[in-house]
Amino acid sequence: MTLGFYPGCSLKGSSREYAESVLAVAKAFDVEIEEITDWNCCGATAAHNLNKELSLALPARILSLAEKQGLKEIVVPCAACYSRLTVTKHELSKDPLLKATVIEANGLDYSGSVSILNIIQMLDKYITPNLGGRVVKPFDHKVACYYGCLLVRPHEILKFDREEDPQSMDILMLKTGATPIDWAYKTECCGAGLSVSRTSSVGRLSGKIIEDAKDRGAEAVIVACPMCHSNLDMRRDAINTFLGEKVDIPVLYITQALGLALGIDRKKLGLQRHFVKVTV
Amino acid sequence: MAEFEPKIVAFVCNWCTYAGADLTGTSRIKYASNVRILRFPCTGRIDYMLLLKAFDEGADGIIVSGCHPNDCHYTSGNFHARRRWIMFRSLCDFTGIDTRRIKFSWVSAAEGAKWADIVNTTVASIRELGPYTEYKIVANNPVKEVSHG
Amino acid sequence: MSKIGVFVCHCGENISATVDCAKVAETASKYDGVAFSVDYKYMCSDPGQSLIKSAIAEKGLTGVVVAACSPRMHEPTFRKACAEAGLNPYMCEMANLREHCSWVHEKGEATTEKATDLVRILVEKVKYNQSLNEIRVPVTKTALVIGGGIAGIQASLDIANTGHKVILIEKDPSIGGHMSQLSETFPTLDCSQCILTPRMVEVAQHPNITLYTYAELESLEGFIGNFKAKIRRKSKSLDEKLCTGCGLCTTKCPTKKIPSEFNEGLGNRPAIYVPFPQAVPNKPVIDRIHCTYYTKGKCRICEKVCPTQAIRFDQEDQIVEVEVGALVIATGFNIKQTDFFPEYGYGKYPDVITGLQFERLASASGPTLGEIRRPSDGKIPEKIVFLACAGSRDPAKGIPYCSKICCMYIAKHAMLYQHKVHSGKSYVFYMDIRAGGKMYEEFVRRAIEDDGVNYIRGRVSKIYEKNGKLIVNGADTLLGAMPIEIEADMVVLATAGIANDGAEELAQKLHISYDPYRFFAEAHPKLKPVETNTAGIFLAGACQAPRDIPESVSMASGAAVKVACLFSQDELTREPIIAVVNRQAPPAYSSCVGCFLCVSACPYQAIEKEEIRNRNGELIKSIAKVNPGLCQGCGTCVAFCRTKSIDIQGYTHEQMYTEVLALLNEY
Amino acid sequence: MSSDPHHSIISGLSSDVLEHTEVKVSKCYQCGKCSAGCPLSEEMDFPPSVIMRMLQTDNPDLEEKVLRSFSIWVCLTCEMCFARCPMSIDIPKMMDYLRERSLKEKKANPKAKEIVAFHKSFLDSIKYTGRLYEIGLFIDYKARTLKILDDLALAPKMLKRGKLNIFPELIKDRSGVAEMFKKSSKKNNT
Repeated sequence: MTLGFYPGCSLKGSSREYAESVLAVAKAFDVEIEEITDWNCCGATAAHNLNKELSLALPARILSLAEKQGLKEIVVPCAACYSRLTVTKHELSKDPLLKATVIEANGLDYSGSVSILNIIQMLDKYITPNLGGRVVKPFDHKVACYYGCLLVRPHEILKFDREEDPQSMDILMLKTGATPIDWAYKTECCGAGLSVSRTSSVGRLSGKIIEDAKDRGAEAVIVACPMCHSNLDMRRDAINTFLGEKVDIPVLYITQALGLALGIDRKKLGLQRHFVKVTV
Repeated sequence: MAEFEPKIVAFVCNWCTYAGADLTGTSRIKYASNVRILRFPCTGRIDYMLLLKAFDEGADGIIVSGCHPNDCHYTSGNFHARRRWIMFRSLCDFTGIDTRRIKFSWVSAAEGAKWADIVNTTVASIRELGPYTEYKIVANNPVKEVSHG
Repeated sequence: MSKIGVFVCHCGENISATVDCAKVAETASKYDGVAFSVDYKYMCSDPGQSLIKSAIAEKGLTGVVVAACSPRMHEPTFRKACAEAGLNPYMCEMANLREHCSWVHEKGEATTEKATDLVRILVEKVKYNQSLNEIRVPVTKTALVIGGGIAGIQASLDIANTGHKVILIEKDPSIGGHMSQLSETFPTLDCSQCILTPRMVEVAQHPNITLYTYAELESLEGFIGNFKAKIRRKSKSLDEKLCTGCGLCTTKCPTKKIPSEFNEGLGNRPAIYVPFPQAVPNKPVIDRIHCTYYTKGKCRICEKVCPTQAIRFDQEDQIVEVEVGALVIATGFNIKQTDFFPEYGYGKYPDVITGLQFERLASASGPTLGEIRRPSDGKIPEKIVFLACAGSRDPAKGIPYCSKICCMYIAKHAMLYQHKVHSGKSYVFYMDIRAGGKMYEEFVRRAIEDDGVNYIRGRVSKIYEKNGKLIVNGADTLLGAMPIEIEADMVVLATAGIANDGAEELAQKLHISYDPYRFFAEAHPKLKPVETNTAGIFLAGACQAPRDIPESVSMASGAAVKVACLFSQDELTREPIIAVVNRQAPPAYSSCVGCFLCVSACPYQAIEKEEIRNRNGELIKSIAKVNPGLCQGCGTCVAFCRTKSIDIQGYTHEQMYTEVLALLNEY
Repeated sequence: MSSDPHHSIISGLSSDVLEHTEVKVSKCYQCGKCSAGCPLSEEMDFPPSVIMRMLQTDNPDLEEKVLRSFSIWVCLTCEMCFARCPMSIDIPKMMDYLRERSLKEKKANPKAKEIVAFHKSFLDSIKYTGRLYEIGLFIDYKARTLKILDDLALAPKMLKRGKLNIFPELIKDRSGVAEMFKKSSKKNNT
């Protein structure tokens, strides 16, 4: 079966290494991946902050395109896009009146049949069952798995992992040979959408995350969200300003860490694109 | 011509609705005098054949009322009554008995005003439906026995 | 031929103001079978009652209809009057002319007509009334008390002191319950063990009390005054008669690292153990799940060292059957454990403990001999945080109710901590302080004002561990919800009080109901707080809702009085409004065909199978039989019966059909 | 929820919140757990539990303060409050509604100028291209806020690492997306 792929805007721009690593890992396991044709932006934080209807219409268009393309299942590596798409699907299925206003008004064909996977679910379904013997360069480091907000909350809708101290990434990293640490900031917010408009807040919020990871001896922070990554990686100057010291723990997408363990070329995983040099 | 005064029989339980109707009295709330209350220990005791008997004898409307769910003096009699009512209603629908003429409700011992309200609305709705003359027609022309041969 | 008397009451003007009472009486006098009909100003007055009595005597009445107020008001009055005149009281019926007629309708013909109808209905009904006699059942004057916590102990002692026999069963090896685990008690700070243990000893020595520890209720049959209970006495692997309680076995047992239930997992116990030094009885049991002999087939050291050869490895559970007249349920409560709280670490931080664990730390008999020390490293905490409402008042966690006891014990904990660790700082996060009780509010104020406990109004969002400290993230809602972070050494969660394990199963065995939170349901929230809806079964203590010690004790004494009232009579009498299955002459014996649909419909398990046998003992027929002791007279079975073989006295088929006919034929 | 039997007794902003988000502010018993866990509580003028309290009063002055607050804009919708709320109150959903309402009534807090500008620039970017064009977003945002110097060093670094597209990615059905914007903005003031 072909797995649909919704990259979202970040994976085409500032976080292209995430897309690169996702595709590299998928390729290594012969998972057939097909990008949704002519996809649009999910609307992200901006849309649901300012305009509820638009925040549902944009993801609905994406899901309807996937349906049209005959896809039954799509992977959405960006946690924010994953959240927007899943929430939209949930809201539309729960409220027929809302569905009518959003779907019919915009002339979309939408049945709600596509199932949506986040990156962990995708890896757990297609990659880890076949991992046996494929880990050639164990990722032998202490890692802090950082889940952020949108992968696990709101649990009522996403129904993924547990809300406090989630474990799915830790379990996955364990299989790559890493040692996940027990830490306190797994699901604390990094500052997300305030990255540009309120960089100081991001410096503080992301700073606390990096600080706790450092204090507990993490050699890398593992993420599954481009927003988390850009805040923890690209905003490292602001973070270091907040912390008053230079902390150079690298931040890796889970697919990058997995890729390294599988022996995939660093460049193919886009590690050179990081702001904080990936030394692990 | 004088207005049609329906004959309404109320089958009520002793602990909630009978006491509720007592409270209507002590509160001096007035209601239509077309209703006659028959007292049962519990709605669970009410054999629905009695309802048919009442229609047969010329009743125009019927009220069945007992304790609210979970408030039954005997813990579960009203649940049995409700379950049997659901069955009985579909049986009535099947045989052509007008179920609009049967009002099934819960009235607690504290709901004097609700009792008056139920009587009044039932009287009004039965008055609108007119005398129940069709019952005799239905009863005298039973559905032909279905052969299972 | 019936001779019925009709007595129409004016009730002053309450009825006569809108109903023409004279006309009602006159119309009634013309009904078939009516021998006497009269109206009178006050039927319930002495002259009114005399009127009825003399009419019964003079006219030889066989039935009486009093048309007056609601039967719920005066039915007993008039039935008594009839009985005094020699007429069976159940031959008297009341037509409700006041509440159901004169008070709710305007004066007029229609109202008088309705009154006439109501009288006619009952005149016709009473023709079918039968003389009934009150039901008498004997009473077994022994009580069964389930649960040996403070409530069960109190109830047992109170009942036993009235001179009646008591059987007390307790599932654990010792009585004492949660109270025996407590350090000091609010609001007086007297030592829990000091006030409890004398009571425990009294139970053991009381001549009227039979104590079965390590025992549970297996099944219960019967009804008020006449229960039959089966009790499972779990095997202690010990001959209690031989055991002297010397304790040698417990010191020599090689399996020593079993978390002690009594110490809430903060200390260890061996596999053969006495739960605590003051246990009653002070004799050990073998925990077969952990004992090396039972798990691996080797060891038997206790058997070798026992000076009286009291160890019995092959001892089996024993079922004891007892007959009792009443039960007191005092099975207590439990608390949520720390693993119930994801945001407080799922129970993974050893220094985040429950209130009951803190009791053990503070108790002189506890694992730290009363010193407040961290379970993780034994250090004395410099900063301690107490969290009220941990799980309570939390619908998202499925516990919307207030656990009631926590506000007080938290104040006590903080106070005890301050008394023991003078340099320490204590914080209490609370939502409201619920200190309703004698000297309770004063107690909390003492904690705040005299002992310097820091009360912060707000719930804690998260607790995590860092560098050996527990970081507590809260907010002070009295300071505009200002975020507060405390680096604590220890956190005590006042976890929600919940129904005990197995509460549902027990309720089902007892045929009593329970609420959505599995606490046992009282028969009436205000007026019958210790009764259940099964006659003869009473509740005491925290099995009904979270309760503190004084409340549990009062409730237990209340339940004991209820039992004593019951036992004050040799026989119980009840209204004969119950179901009966008809009996006919052979060969039919009864129209009952034995489908037993009624058995499943009966909410009281009052219907049994009766086997009819011939002289040779061969089975002829199985029919239903109503146990008059259990039947409450709801009549649900009557409506269910397919062959109309079961009927309810006072509301028979005949009577109810007659009422319908009488009403509509002239309506 | 219009079917709610208590609907009629609630008035003002809290009743609008109920209608649009199903959030019943009266459910809040002011435990403060949301404010305790909120990562941005300390940057807010009114922490979440205080916003709830203000809405509970039905006092028009306080409702006005809510709509003009900085809190509603600095809220990140991280959902922590909702996850831990003992009464399961969907505060993030309520915040979304308050933001929309605040904007519609032109009451957005001046301190939130950059935040609102960023959101608007973001939406504008996708309005025309269907996907986010990051350089366009930056330029647009800077034009709106006049924060020309901020993050100046970031773009070249990103370009060097291949993290920025010089040209926007255009989707084919741009008119379809633009139409969505038009339809939804008729009702909203975005």
